[in-house]
Amino acid sequence: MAEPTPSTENEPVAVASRIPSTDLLGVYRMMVTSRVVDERCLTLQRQGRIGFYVPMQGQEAAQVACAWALSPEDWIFPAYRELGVALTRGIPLKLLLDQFIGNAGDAMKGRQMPNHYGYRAFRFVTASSPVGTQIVQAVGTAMAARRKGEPIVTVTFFGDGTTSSNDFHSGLNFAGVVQAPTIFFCQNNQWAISLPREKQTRSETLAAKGVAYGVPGVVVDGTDVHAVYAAVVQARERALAGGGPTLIEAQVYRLGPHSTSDDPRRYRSDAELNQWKAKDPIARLKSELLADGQLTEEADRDLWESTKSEVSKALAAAEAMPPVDPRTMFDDVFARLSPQLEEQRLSFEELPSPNPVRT
Amino acid sequence: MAEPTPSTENEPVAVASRIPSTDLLGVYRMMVTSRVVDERCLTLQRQGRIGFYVPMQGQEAAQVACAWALSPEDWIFPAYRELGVALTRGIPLKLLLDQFIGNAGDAMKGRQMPNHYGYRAFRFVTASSPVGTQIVQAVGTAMAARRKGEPIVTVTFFGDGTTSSNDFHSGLNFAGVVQAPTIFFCQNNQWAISLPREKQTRSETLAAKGVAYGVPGVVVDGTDVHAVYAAVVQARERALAGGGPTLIEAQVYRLGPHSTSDDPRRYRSDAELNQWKAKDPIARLKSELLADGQLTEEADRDLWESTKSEVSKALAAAEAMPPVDPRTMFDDVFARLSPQLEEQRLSFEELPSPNPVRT
Amino acid sequence: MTELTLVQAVNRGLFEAMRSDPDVLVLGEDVGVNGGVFRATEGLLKEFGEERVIDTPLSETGIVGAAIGMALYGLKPVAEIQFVDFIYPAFDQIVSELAKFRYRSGGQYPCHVVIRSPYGGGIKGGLYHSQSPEAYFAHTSGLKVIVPSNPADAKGLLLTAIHDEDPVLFLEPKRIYRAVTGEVPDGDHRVPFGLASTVREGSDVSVFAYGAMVHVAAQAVDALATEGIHAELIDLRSLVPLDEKALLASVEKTGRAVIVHEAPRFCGFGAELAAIIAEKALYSLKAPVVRVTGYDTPFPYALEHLYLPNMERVAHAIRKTAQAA
Amino acid sequence: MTELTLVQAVNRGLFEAMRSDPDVLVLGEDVGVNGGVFRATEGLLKEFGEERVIDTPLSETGIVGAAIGMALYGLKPVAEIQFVDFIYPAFDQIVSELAKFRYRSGGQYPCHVVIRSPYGGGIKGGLYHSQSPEAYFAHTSGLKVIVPSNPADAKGLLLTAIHDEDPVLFLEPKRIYRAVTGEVPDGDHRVPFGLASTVREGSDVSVFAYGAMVHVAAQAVDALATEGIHAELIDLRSLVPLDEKALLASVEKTGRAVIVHEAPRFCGFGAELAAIIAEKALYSLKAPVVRVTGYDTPFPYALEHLYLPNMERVAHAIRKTAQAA
Ligand SMILES: Cc1ncc(C[n+]2csc(CCOP(=O)(O)OP(=O)(O)O)c2C)c(N)n1
Ligand SMILES: Cc1ncc(C[n+]2csc(CCOP(=O)(O)OP(=O)(O)O)c2C)c(N)n1
Ligand SMILES: [Mg+2]
Ligand SMILES: [Mg+2]
Repeated sequence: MAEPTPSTENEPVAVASRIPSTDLLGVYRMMVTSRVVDERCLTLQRQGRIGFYVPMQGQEAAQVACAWALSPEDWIFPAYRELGVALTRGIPLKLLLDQFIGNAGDAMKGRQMPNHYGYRAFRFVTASSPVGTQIVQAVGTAMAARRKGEPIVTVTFFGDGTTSSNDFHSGLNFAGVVQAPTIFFCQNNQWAISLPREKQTRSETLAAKGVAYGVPGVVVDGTDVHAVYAAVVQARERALAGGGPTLIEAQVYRLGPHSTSDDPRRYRSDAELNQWKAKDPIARLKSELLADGQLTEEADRDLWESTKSEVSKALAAAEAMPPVDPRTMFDDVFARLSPQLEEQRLSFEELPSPNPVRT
Repeated sequence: MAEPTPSTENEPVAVASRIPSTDLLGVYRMMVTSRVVDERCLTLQRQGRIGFYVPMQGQEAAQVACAWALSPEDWIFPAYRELGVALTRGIPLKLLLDQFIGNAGDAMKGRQMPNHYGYRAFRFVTASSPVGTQIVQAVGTAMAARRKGEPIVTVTFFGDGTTSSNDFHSGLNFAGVVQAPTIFFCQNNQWAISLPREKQTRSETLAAKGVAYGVPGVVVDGTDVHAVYAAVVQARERALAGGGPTLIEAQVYRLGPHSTSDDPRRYRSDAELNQWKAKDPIARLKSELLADGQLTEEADRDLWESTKSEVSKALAAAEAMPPVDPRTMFDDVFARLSPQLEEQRLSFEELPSPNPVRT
Repeated sequence: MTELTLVQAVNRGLFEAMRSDPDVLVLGEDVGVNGGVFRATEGLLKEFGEERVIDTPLSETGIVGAAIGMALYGLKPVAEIQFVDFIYPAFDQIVSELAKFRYRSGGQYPCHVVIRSPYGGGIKGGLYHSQSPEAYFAHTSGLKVIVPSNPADAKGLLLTAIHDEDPVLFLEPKRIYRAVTGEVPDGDHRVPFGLASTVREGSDVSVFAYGAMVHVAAQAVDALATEGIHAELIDLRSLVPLDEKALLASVEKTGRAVIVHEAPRFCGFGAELAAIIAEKALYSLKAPVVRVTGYDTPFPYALEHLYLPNMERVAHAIRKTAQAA
Repeated sequence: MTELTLVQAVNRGLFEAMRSDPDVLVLGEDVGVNGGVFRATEGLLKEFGEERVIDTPLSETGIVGAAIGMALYGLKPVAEIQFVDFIYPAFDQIVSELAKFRYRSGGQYPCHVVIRSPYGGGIKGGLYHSQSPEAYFAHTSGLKVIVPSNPADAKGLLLTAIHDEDPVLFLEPKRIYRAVTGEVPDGDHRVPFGLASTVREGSDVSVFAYGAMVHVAAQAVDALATEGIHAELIDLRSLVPLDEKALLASVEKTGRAVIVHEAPRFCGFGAELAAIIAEKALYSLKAPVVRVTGYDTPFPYALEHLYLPNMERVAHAIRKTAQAA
């Protein structure tokens, strides 16, 4: 496995776009929250309290710093692993937990697996499972926003494996041709389930794929919040100035399993894992904060504790929600129930046991 | 429109791989044959003697020189515009005309539009219409040949527009990863129907797209038989030596319409056309042959005349063929007729008017 | 009212929608300067400019994917797929994304894209310029599937599609793009979805068709009238939502049903019609439900006149059905 | 004979084929070192090496496209699509290429690829890990579509698929990958295509199912036997080619038909079965043909137990059908 390249390519990082010192603690808090939620959810899944989970440990710096650099007006097109982005966007934890449970509070109405969420009010588009589809959609939205004269960018998140998808190809190509104000944020976490980065593509870096589309590519150390932030700020400014899209490759590592269905020991070594654990982005930012006096060990402990109890509180609230109403199953296929669906709903309601146990 | 770049990129053309002087007249003959067939078919289409036609004028040098550089054992995955490749491969003209007519002699059994042909004996794979699909198939065949220990390459042909297809992306990426012995031969004829090259992609050259896959890219002047030949020979040698795939961009121009359904005056200027007509690849090679004494004006006239009468003879033979047998319609869906198709064929044969006129 | 061909009616519908609503835009291959390979978008670029009439790179994935993104933001994109045979690179975006966006987001992200595409045989297009894949899309929950058979419906259904709130696949029978003309209302003419239209009234057999097959079936029905067989011909127009009422009412009246479409029979759209009849009108049936369709083979070039249901085949089936015990 | 789960039976089938024929190879996402996300390819890499067990980049277009190229050259690739929900990026290669290669080349280029893929609901997979898209492929002329419901058939049909000459889509009901075990013949066990199997004999109603629904239907049939309703349960196994004879013979015997599948109803595979019955066994029918299926919505996560046909729903439908006048 390649180690993360700490330098950027093509684009020098302007020192001016380091994360403002006064923001740093906020960034750190978001990263800690992500980690705490992530760990709790892994436990919840083991306990059968949620059905499935996709952890993101190791990717906190990349996600939080990227989201931090955006305006709340910017549209986000996530994949399924963007907890840090969601939290930084301000999506309430309780809402996310409702989704993981699939209860009556779930904005997705219990229709999707955990981690496949979206919230229109937060300009965070509902994720699907097929990888990559969001990439070209983000380009369409950017074109629409520009046509409407609204000065925003769209940002789409995806992994190293997803650069092989059809939608990566069409998305980058369309964006290059129309100079769409889109940021392509690739979290190269070195693995696509069991496939290592170097078997995914022979391209030297993933950022280099931008060449094929006339789209500038940047490699950043995704464990370094400043580098990520700077790259995103710069890409955003370029996009808003009419300079077109940017492809950012944030080099990170997925510290956990691909999902709760995955056992990474089948395909990667402890040595590799430990090497990257030593670069834990949370530890890295903590050192910086300790060094410049914004944080003490004690304040840090408090932060983790208070975050944990916040999560517990949100979880209790989410678990107290009623289950999703079965009759909603027929809604939202179309704007209005079609005659055919109306008939199906009726037959459903008239079934002898309206809520039979699972067979 | 960009003018053709006469130089190659990345790869210097070894002088050793110029087309042998003794082959040149053969190459020229193939180019002339292509032109004569092409022009005749345009006429046949206007006369209603064939239903449709895709001309290739302007691309003769690229096609013939490329095919000339291959071994007959190499597998060819064409698109629909590869007449010069087909003829150079040795596919008899009469067979091609049978296909254009869709008669009983057509190896495709009258199932495909003109120009969508293939001949297993010539290792020339039957083309389909959806652009690009052949690209990744060629990679699979190359992998298979290597696995079987057979020292051949696969060569796939496609246009500038087709670099935007999903299959280009997956084909180049797979080939890079597995180092498949495949040559990706892109004829950049500057237009994808009405879309000019520069609106197709912001990539500086099409060859540059190889960077995204770790595949070497080469730009050649596709009106120069030597440059094309050299690039293909070199790519072929590399592939056979285990050095993996090459993407070749041959810069050419489609002198005629996209197809007989197209009117290029709707979208491009006479000035552009005339500029490229002045670089007609046939005229270019003719000058060279005249200059070095291999050809005289008189011999040239004879060549055109004899080619025309050859074409007329083949055409007469093809037009004398009976129509395709309607009962063959049900064959080759599966290796053997399924019960369901057997029943359908029976009901077809029992129809009151077995060969009704078209409604 | 203006006398137009079907493709002209589509063109007028696009003009009408784009003039009245600045959020409507058109994108696809060759739709701009070339006016579409069938000229359905002719003149749009000149009037509405490059921002609203977008010539895209050669990628159906990109066309539909970008259209989805535009729709999420509130535009009303009308995407053209040059031939429906080339819709498959966009299949994932259509089936996984477009059809499911509203549902998967709990109603937060409606995604109203219209996909227009010429479909069907009869123009000597062979395997890859003749297909009728409507069943794939009709089976995809969340999509509406519309097929006009005449110029007035083409314009009226297209305008309804563009102003609908759901994704619509709008299949245009290219064989009758120019072969069929008719009076088309000017202005914002709308034909509602979910309503079949009765092309011929009759009492002996019900014939269901859509697209170009309506004309073939009409010929057959008219020919049989001279034999004393009076078939009712219903043009479905809207496959999803389907006008089940019209379907069942006609079968209840005649007790006999013949279904005509170009697509292969097996699991084709006709299967659903037959299944609905077998489920809901069984006791009215006096004869087996018969399907006259393309054969279960790919679409052949030289033999398309034999592959496609033609007047004789349809008439034969109606006659047999009318005479069945 | 060995007692195996369904997924183990698939695995044994792959071992058997690869041992006996060096042209057989496996490719897909995570099929190598990881042994497949469901472990269907476990152990293959170790025995057969990287040339025959190929971990591919994340592109279904690439997987199927490359497999086609291999098949053209004479290999027998078995491609895995990780979940059938992710088959759509390969749809163009499957529908335009794989299914049509033999036909379009006039028989010159047979193209024998087996595509294996887990499908169906019941594992809390939500919208995108639960779909049953068999109707799309059954409607595609040139493809065979096979769905085993038990370990012995899984191995036997898979071996038939790998040694067939045509492209085969092999759908594995993942819900019963481990939930169902059974005795599986060792060695080169083959189950022929085109033959349905009778799971329960009965005379009152015919029930047709495939995949995981065979087990749900069997529960319903068994429960109803205690009420004195004797249903016949037929496992279709092979959707294309379909065992029409078995279908019609059973309906002719019972005069009543209930069709069960997980996919949405509209234009689902059940429609074709109903249509065949309405066309060819109409005069035997004593009751409407009933379909018990997924609803015409995308597949819901939290409500999958209500979306999927369950024992109660199937029993209800059989009972009603048995009692219909
Ligand atoms: C089209 C498609 N194919 C296969 C899958 C199954 N799958 C889910 S995630 C994944 C790997 C994705 O890797 P990457 O893009 O690197 O993202 P990461 O999971 O590492 O964040 C695969 C193969 C899928 N979701 N979609
Ligand atoms: C998937 C697909 N979409 C659209 C088309 C319609 N079409 C046929 S050729 C063509 C342009 C191809 O351009 P290019 O690749 O440059 O090849 P050229 O025709 O110039 O040789 C298009 C859009 C098609 N055949 N396949
Ligand atoms: Mg990854
Ligand atoms: Mg071109």
